[in-house]
Amino acid sequence: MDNVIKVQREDFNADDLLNKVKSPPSGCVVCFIGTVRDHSKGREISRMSIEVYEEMAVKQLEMIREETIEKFGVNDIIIVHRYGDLNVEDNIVFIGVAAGHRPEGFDACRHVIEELKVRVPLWKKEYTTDGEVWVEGDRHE
Amino acid sequence: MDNVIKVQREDFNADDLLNKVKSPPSGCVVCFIGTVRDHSKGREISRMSIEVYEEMAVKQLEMIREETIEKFGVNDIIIVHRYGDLNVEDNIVFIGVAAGHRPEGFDACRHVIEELKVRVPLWKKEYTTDGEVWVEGDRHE
Amino acid sequence: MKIKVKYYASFRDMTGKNEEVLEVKDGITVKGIRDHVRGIYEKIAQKEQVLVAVNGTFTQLDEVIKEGDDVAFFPPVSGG
Amino acid sequence: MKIKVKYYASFRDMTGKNEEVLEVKDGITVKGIRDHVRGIYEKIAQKEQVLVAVNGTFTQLDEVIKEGDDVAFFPPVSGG
Repeated sequence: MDNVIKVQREDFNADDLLNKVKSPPSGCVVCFIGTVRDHSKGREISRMSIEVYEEMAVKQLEMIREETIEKFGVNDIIIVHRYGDLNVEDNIVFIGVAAGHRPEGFDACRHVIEELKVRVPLWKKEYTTDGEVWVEGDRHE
Repeated sequence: MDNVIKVQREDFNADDLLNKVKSPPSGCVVCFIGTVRDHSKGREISRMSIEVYEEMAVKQLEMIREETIEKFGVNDIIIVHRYGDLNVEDNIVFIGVAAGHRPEGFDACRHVIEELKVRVPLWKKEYTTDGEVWVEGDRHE
Repeated sequence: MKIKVKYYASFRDMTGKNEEVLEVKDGITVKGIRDHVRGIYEKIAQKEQVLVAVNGTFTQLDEVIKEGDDVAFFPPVSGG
Repeated sequence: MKIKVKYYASFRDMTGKNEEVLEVKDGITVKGIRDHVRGIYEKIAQKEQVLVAVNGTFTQLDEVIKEGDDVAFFPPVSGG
């Protein structure tokens, strides 16, 4: 899993990841890149820090990756999520899905980010004009 | 439009384009990258060439870009489409959509590629085991 | 009047030309010039879809072509 | 038996701890240890959503915790 799932402090290079995930039988790669927004719920954000329960996060991302490949019939998926201190506009997450055709590529990519947002133990703390705020995400059912 | 619409022979760097399209108010970038597949309708593909009616293609892409920004309320869109001789796995097209939130990012990105495939004067010729074949695309209504 | 028309992709192969100048009657419409080209090239006549762009834009079939317009003929597009 | 529990994000702030060892009765379930932790920390008791993972996996509330299990408490996740 070394090359397809990464939870890391460092930034990533989207072009390198694109070249890694694409393949001759794939006709496309659909990517989602999450970045640090300068505002949230009406508050201005100056920076962000992300905490991770790393061992579990990697395990959950591997499960999501395998489930998604199976469910949507796509060729490959790479997921990289950063943690630590980030500034506005910094990259947070890269999800790249290589697929034979675009409908399953879009659907699979969207599925990965939706699942990530409820199942993967990562937490954002936003530094706002009102102070530090832990972001609480979507409900886990 | 110099930086947001390009029809070019050269390859592109997805990381550079990502950095160009993202912005502080955007929380994500959704990208579609089309690549040369090694097969098509049961035939093996060895390489591809893409022809463009360049002046019209740029005009159509500008229209699609503006319509999509307006319709989906996204922040910015970059589109780069290559022409000329390409090999299997080579990049064909990059569409990057910077959006406040992911639903409109995914919807807008998908809209751009769907429109591109019916309205933008580009034609693929595939070099297959059965000879050269012009690909005829979706119907323009 | 004289109208310069351009051919792309398989239409260039079918006509053997990148472009040519056609002598057509004044006030001809997009549909008129399409019928004219179909009349010259049997292979284009056989195509169900013949796209015509005027000055880089798709237009209505009843739009009138003017001298100096840039008219292009091509099959359904297949980029992306 | 002794069970090591870990706290993440706002739960670490609420408990003031990264982790601690709790003395619980043998055969305790996930729900049981969650009630135990809620009993110690009022701020966690007030949270509607208290997620518990055992050995890096979300489990059923009636799953029994064994000595040596890795138990983690945290609020709803917010990555992506």
